[in-house]
Amino acid sequence: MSDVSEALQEPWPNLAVQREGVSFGIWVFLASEILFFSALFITYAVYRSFNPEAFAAAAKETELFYGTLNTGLLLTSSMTMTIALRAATVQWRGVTLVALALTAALGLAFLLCKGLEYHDDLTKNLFPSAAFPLAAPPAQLFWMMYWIMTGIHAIHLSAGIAVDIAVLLLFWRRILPVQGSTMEGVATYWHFVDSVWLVLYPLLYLVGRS
Amino acid sequence: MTDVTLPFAPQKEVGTESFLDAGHTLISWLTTTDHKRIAILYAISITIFFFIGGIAIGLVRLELIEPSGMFLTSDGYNRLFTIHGIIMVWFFLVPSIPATMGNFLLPLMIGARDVAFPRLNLLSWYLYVGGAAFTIYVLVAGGVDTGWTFYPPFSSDYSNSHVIAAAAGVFVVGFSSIATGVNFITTTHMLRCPGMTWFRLPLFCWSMYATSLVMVLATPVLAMSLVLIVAERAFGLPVFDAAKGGDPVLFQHIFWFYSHPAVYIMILPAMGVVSEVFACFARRQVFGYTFMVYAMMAIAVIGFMVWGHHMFVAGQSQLANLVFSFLSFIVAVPSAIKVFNWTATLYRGQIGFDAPMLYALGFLGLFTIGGLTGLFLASVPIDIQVTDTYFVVAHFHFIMVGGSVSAFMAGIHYWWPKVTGRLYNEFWAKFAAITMFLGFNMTFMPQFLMGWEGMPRRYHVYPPVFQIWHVLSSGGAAILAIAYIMPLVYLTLSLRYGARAGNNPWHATGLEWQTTSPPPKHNFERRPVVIADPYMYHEIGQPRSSHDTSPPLPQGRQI
Amino acid sequence: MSLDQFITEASGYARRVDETFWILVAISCVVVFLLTGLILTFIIRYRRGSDAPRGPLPEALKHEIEIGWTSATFFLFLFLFWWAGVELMAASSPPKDALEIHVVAKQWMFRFQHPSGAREIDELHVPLATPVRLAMTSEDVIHDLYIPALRLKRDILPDRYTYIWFTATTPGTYHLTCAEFCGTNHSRMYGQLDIVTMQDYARWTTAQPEGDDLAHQGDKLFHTVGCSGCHDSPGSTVHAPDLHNLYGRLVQLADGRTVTADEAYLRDKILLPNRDIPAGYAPDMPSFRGVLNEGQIVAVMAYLKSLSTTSNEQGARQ
Amino acid sequence: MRWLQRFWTAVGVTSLAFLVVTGLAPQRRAAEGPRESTADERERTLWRLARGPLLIWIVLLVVLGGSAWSAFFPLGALNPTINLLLAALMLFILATFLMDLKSASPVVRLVASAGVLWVVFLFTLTFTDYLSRRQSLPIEQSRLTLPHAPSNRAGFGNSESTPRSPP
Repeated sequence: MSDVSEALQEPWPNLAVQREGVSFGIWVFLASEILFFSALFITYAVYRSFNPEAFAAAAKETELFYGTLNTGLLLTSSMTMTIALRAATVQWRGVTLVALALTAALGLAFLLCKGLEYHDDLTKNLFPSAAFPLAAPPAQLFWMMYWIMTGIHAIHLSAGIAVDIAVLLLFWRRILPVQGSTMEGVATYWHFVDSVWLVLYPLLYLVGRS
Repeated sequence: MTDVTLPFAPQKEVGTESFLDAGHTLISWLTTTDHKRIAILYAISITIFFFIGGIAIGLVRLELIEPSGMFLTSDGYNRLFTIHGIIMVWFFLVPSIPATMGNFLLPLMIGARDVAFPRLNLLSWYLYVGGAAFTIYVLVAGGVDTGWTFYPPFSSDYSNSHVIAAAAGVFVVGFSSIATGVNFITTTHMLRCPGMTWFRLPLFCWSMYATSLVMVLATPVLAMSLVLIVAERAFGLPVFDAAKGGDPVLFQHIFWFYSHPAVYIMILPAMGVVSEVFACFARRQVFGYTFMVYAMMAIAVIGFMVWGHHMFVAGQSQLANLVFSFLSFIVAVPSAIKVFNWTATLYRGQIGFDAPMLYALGFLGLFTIGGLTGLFLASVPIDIQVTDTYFVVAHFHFIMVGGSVSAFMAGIHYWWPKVTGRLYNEFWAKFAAITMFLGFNMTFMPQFLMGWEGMPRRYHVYPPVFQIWHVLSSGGAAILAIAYIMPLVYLTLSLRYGARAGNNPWHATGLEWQTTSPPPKHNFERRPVVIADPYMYHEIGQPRSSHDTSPPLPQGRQI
Repeated sequence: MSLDQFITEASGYARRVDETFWILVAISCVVVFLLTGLILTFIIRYRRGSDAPRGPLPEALKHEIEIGWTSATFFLFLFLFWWAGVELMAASSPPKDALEIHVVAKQWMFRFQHPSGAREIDELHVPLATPVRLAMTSEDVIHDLYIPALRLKRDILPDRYTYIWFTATTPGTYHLTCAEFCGTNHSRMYGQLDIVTMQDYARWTTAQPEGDDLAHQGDKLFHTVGCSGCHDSPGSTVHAPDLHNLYGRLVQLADGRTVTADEAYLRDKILLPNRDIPAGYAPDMPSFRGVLNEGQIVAVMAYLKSLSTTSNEQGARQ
Repeated sequence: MRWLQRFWTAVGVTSLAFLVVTGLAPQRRAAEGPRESTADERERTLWRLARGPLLIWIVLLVVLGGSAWSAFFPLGALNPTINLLLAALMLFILATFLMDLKSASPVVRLVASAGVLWVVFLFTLTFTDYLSRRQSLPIEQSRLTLPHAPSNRAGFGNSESTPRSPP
């Protein structure tokens, strides 16, 4: 099949090994990414363990509505991404393209919500500065973590959306065959970005609600 | 030498095109995905940076001849040693052996056509160049003065040098090392040729695997620590601001979680290289192969749990000091085993003293001293006295320069004929090896002494009682500089005037020697199959004459 | 300046550190000589073309050798760890009656404040044979107080206290210096340690121009910056706690916890007054961060301590 | 921040170039995906493909709802514990069923768990330090974390013999 020969890339002996290799490589990269975020989590954990009350008070100021909505959006996008992957494995081009487009749209919707949320936060002066409204200094630590964590997550998500759209275009213009290990890599990365948010959500939005 | 016929070794066929001939334009080099060409791109880049870093420290050593300085301001001095540290750590040592020899040899040694992700490999070089561009910018714009460790709050709030650009450079080059790591791990897992089982991997491949593990799992943490510094400096976020309840010591935890394993990124490949060289020039199987493998993996894993020994005086708790001290002693065990194994490899060998072997013997001696002084730093009371002094400086230079750079040189000389197809001038190579060893000892031995006596590091002006040691050290540095320039000259000359090397000038067993020199674009003309353990140098049995250099049993052949 | 200012063992601790050091040096030398000897023997005896006998080693032997030297190194290292660890534990906590000197580091100087109120810059007088405890903090970046003759070194952090303590045994003048890179003039941040007899120390203390001891300075500050307006005027409309006898006492907090009003607590209350409010009080005290510098905080705390009858400091003041 | 503008300009230009290049690329005809002919069969295939992800999605949303809901009950230290456990559960479901770790080779699973194991190294050893610190703590917290420790601080304020008045 011509698609298969196109899909086989240089050093790989055959398509099966290539598929396994790409998925393996992506996971090695994700292990690296896990450690990347873990440096943030350790910072958060240390600061929170020393300032539990200040963190609880500060976290009350986050927008739970946007946070939960965004979590839902990302979970939905993970679902559509998986459908795209499943469709790609049976080489159903149409479904793959639609599901990829949906995924990208959900990702963009997340970013839009995030933008609105950032806007609200900034109106409330919640970016640590002289005008910061909360009295306890460690509250600023929480908000420092909030901005860095969500910011870095947003950068990762943007990269995910960019890759998603790029693959969508490549598939659509038939530059890449729909069957192929590319899709698996994209999907795994997307789910990872989603997973990071699933950890951020309780750390940033669910603290101090009771 | 070149006319020895080897069993199974392919003769150079007419029309076999080496990777060097696959394209001669600059574009063909800049867009290549051939791991061998990328290795050469890396080799050229790190050589440039090695000499930039060398010039920086040359000026520092010159300045230190006089206790009150000669020609630099304190700011100038601080910027020079910082740039020396940043360049030597991230732009030379970390990529040195993995990105050059690892890139070139790993696929050859395991019988693959290329690394798993060739385009990612090229990207990693471009990331290196991107990071390098930032660093060059820092150099031109006026430097950075935080020390290579970027400790806040100095780096985040107080320094008025180019911290952000320097951090960006290191951040970007970090991703270059992650890309290399991902590539090597995947390559080793997925692309071993038939017959190449895990325990037939040459030790160099194992060292690359262990190194990649460290690169992949440690480097991202460094990247994040730099992001946090930049967040504090550029956006005024109170990340490590003690007044807001933040903790500057936390940065040190995160930073050393990378930067101690980074030492193993630098030394593990060196261990791999000298294992190959010792086996080849002692004509013996590496003593205790499996122990060597386990030792390397143990170093890579336990190496992650010892970072706190950099923080014994930083305000860490007493319990943490004890735990990290204990783990640091533990991680020294596998290193010691490796030294014993190399020594035992020499026993009953047929030892030849070619240049690579001289460099490797230099490595063995210097690494032993570096490792032993590591024990001093692992024991808390002594560390309290000598940390942040020249003792530490001498210790890590013994490991990184005496160890890694010696091994780097050994590797360059060992595989030079394979990469270029040429032989270099043996006399000058040996002369440089001996000069390097002597110059190195003269530079760094005095630093142990003055460090113990209480000479702090990163000092521009210093108490005159230490002048004698500084003068000795600077003299040694001058010798060392000459010793480093020599290979640059004779190796470059060999490209044009060197004798043809033949495919296997050392009669080595590895798969990389069973192809042509320089290798063809896809490494092997025919599919390689591995038929034996590595290092079967002893299989030939007793030498038949006093000058016998019988070819050993090659590890594999092409079918 | 002579080398003696660095390498003299000026305390019992320094002597013990040196012992450990020299034992390690001895072990290292033995290892280095053994290995060098072996390597030299091997490379000469088994040089290519020599007629020494060769042949494979028995497999079983190989294994035993590996296990042998692995466990030997392991136990040697374990021993070294234990040896050094014991040293560390022995030195970990200072006697309770240690003379307490405050150290404030800033770019690029050390300021020392004695209990008597005497201050000095880049020079530290300490009495012989008396436990001395240095409580250190920084006003800007991380510094590090390094006294080679005492084999002591400790980072000095901003907004944190770190401590070292020692009992000097050899009088003399020694070097002290900053060991953590702290900016442009890092290498010019040094001074001297004068270990003098108790009599000389006392004489030196009285000769200092600052007449007031720390507690007196604190007393003045207490009134000038306005603490007394709330805390020391019974008629005040503000409901503020009485600070007499506070120091060292257990304080009931509004959220139910109980804490000891130690130095850290007092400092906390001065700088971050609205954390951990004592039961029955409103969080309405202003922060004095930026109003009082490190030295002044130390003085105010000394004053607050002097208000406590559980210590006999009051007697000493009169 | 000029370089930031340049950076975004470069990103924009690259994306545009990408769009143009892919948009102008010649449409190649290739065999179309699943070869089921009738609309009915296609529908069934679609259902077979989407059924799994949809189910997982519903489960995940339910867990998410539970997590948010539980946060409003005053359970003290139990709140973060529940939230984090539920997050871990969601991660597990996501990784196993959507990221296909369920069917992945053992070595891929090993790599995934290595990432987590190394995080454990980082946390364990860092907290070994923080939970046993007696000095260099944030000053207002040092007494809270170690109420019973025979800390250095115990001797700190004992001023019994601190001021040594001249004889």
